[in-house]
Amino acid sequence: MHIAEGFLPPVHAVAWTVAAAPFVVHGARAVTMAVRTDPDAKLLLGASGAFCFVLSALKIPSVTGSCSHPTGTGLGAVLFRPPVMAALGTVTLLFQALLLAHGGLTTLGANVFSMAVAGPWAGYGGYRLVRALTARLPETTALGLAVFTAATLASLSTYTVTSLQLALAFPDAGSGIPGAFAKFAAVFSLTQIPLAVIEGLITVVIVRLLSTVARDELLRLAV
Amino acid sequence: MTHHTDPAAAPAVLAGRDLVFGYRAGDPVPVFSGVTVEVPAGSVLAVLGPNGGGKTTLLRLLAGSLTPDAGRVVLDGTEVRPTRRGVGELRRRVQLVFQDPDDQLFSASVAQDVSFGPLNQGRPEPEVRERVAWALAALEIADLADRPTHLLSYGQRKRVVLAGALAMRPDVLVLDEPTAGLDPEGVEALLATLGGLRAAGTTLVISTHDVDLAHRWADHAVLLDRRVLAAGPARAVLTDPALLSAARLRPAWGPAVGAALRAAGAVPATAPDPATPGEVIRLTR
Amino acid sequence: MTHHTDPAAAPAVLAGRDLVFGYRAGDPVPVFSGVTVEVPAGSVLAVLGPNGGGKTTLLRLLAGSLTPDAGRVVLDGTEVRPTRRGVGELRRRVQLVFQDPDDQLFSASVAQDVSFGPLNQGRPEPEVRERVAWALAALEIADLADRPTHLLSYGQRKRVVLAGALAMRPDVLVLDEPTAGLDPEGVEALLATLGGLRAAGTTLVISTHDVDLAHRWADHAVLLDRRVLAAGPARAVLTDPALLSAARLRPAWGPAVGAALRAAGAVPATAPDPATPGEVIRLTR
Amino acid sequence: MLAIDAAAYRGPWRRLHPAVKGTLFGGLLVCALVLPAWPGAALSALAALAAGFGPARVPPRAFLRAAWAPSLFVLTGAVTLLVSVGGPDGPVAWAPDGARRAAEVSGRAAAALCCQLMFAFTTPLADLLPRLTRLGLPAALVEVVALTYRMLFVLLDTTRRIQAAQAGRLGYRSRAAWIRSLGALGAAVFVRSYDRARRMRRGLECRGYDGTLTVLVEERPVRPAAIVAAVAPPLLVAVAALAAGISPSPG
Repeated sequence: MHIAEGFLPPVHAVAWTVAAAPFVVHGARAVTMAVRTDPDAKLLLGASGAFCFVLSALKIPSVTGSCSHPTGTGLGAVLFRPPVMAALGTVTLLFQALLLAHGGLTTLGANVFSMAVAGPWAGYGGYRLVRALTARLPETTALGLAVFTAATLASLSTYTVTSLQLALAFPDAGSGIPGAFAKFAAVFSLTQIPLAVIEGLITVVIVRLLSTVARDELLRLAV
Repeated sequence: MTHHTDPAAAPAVLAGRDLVFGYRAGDPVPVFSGVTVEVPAGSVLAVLGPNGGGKTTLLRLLAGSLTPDAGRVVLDGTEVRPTRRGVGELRRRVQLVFQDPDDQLFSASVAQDVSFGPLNQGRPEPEVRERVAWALAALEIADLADRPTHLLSYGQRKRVVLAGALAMRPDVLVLDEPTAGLDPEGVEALLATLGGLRAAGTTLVISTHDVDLAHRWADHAVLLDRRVLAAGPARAVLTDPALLSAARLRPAWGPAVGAALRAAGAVPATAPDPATPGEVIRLTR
Repeated sequence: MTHHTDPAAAPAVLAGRDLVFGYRAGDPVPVFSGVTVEVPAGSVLAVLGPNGGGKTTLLRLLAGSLTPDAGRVVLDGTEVRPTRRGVGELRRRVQLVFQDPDDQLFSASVAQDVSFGPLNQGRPEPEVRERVAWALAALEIADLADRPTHLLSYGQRKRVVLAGALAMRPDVLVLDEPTAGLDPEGVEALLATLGGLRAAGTTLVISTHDVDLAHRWADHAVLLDRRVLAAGPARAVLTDPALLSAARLRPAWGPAVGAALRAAGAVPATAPDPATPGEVIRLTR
Repeated sequence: MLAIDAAAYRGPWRRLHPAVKGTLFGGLLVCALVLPAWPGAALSALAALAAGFGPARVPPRAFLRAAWAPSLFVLTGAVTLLVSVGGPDGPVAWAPDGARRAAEVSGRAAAALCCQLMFAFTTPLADLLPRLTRLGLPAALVEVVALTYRMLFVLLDTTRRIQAAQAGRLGYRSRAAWIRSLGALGAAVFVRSYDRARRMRRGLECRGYDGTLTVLVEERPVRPAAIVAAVAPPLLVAVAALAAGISPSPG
């Protein structure tokens, strides 16, 4: 869920940029380190960035009939880890703003915080947790559950953080920030909650297939 | 436009009438317009033309993979409606095979990939299984069924993709540059297989810029360079050097050599054109 | 192995001796072994063979893009050491152009992409700028200099990659299936451009399975099917039907037709083989 | 392939230095955000549209198509400002001043969107990316971003072809088939992206790749006159909006 250009008051736009900055700088440093140790990494990271962009440009079936896109952040976090995902996600969001008009330039910081920081971390946390809890289950089931959790949780937390960002910017006249949060969450839940579930299912299919056709790559990425 | 009339042609199982297509705004490829083609049932139609002339676009329009901006696609005499249902029926009966097999193989194993279409058609499992086995047998790749798709050779992948299309039991098989990237042996093997399908009654549409292949193999030919330059029986369309040069194609060896040899008296005046250099070599022995 | 001796051949600028290469474990392509080829300076060498026969592997070994498991690559009479320095020198002087242009285009701008090689050679900026301009002009794509790569056609991208290789001023240009995917007009245009480079003294190595192309265009030919089946002057190697069939290739039209026409008295006994069907058509007019 | 990108390369403003376009549309964007919404945002939008559809000749249809999705977000977001929940007037009530707030927020956002889109429609990313190093970003990072840009078109092309092939075999007919198809597509694109990276390394090695992707960027000097011309419209908008704010509003 991309906050459009100009929707946030300037003070909020700046504040979210400041909030996202340390994560992005950390991610950028992780990327630079990876590139320095292995020249191949540059091309693989470029390809991964392109993969993230293409993933987020897919159309997925939604209840409202409007066109919806997966966030891809849960899968990205599992494949590339949240720090790298903070950098790749920022690049994806920048390209989405300039190539597709999804999200804005002044709202880039806010969108990075929800989609390239909060989403991946929540998704990755969920993935690790489920992996730990299902260590005794057969690998396919355990991996499927963990990946579903990661993708759904990443998508849902993105949606929650965005609603919160909007609530902070536009508190309700009567009930303040909690009321505004409830309003925004309710309005966008119609599209976002089913989307999160569908994204979870798609991501399971992706990882299942990858575990047969791209086992080497997954091992390299330590999934 | 040159139209050679063809009294012997069967009724068209598939046709495009006055098709217009312009890529979405901003795309560099310009419009393709007023294109009319007829695909007679049970025959082979070759679509020839230069790159960028619209061969792939025409094939995709005929197979319901693109929607024309104007004009109609007609299936068995009935206009295809641009609805979910109409396009779905067109796609089921007209199967398109793209040039690059890697764009069409997305499952883990060969059998899984071939079952993709029939499963989407909602066929019951035993029937799907039976269709997969039949399609693999028709392409002579039954032994590859359990192989992972990414470990196959280029020629094998081309065959798996064809099997995937065939498993939908289409009436018309549309093939974009089916021989591209194959070596001579691969081309001959593929043509033998396609010959089997043709004999079994499948209508074929192929695009190519190999005039020799089209001349040897197609019943009808269309020359396309953003519009139809000529259409009619392959023999007539593909032996006219002026037409071919207008379509920026090279004349075929077969008819040129046949004519020269007949004129020189090297073969009887009624001898057919040679299809391969091998036939010419046998003459001089 | 058939070796037609070729007394007129220039000394080899590049050679592979007893090359052995097996793809890494797990890959389905088997070993390629004992391959020896000589690339005479200033000539065109065609490498022909079926898919999977090792054409691309040989080209990559010769250009330093793969390291042989055994055997030697010899540049100007000196063996290439498998060191950074040795391979670097080989790669600088022998430029490989892959079949798929997207394998070598990494920049969004054409001029920037072409500047990559000369910059890596440590050339000063004004010289790089001059080389880029020269390479683009040689490929007749000076007008594409600041076009984005992703909005170019396939044929244009092929030219940009060639310009990128040429800007490194190599002694040998190695082209993997340079005509694949081009239409007849594109093939002729590319051959004209390559003819210019050849006339200017660049040694060319091309892989193809188009025997007609090789016969018309190459000075020397190697038939490769996991080992060298024949090597020698193109005219000798490519007119021997038994050899071609051993390499699973089809004979060329040109020599077959030339022989038949000469035998029939349609042309004088000293007439050369026709290079295109157009020349045959002109005969019968 | 992507309408905004293609238009940016083809437009007459492509030759202008990105800094000039950035100054013009960035300045107007700031005006839309910080000036009083009426008439500041309206004037900014007007100026951006006039520049974009006028001399920059941005195709209007492509512009509208691109503006559609973000406008939907702005409208949905603004609608929630109309009502108030859990206040003294009951669980759901019309928010006091809600209409004015919704109008202001959506007006500002619409104006800002126009500025952003006009910048995107006139400035190719390929002109922008090499200049990111000027902003102090590490060269290695900028190279990764530039590679992402190049590769995304190759992958997007692949994705569209795979999707067309799946649709041809009825892969998007039902929701279950859709999910299955998208999953297969995602996996295929991942494999292809890694394959692309490997093949590109192989291709670049032949041209002397040793870990850095240095290219020669043609320097285009920024003409001071152009910068002055780009500063003028935002400045005029600001002066006009502030003047309108000072003068007593009619009624």
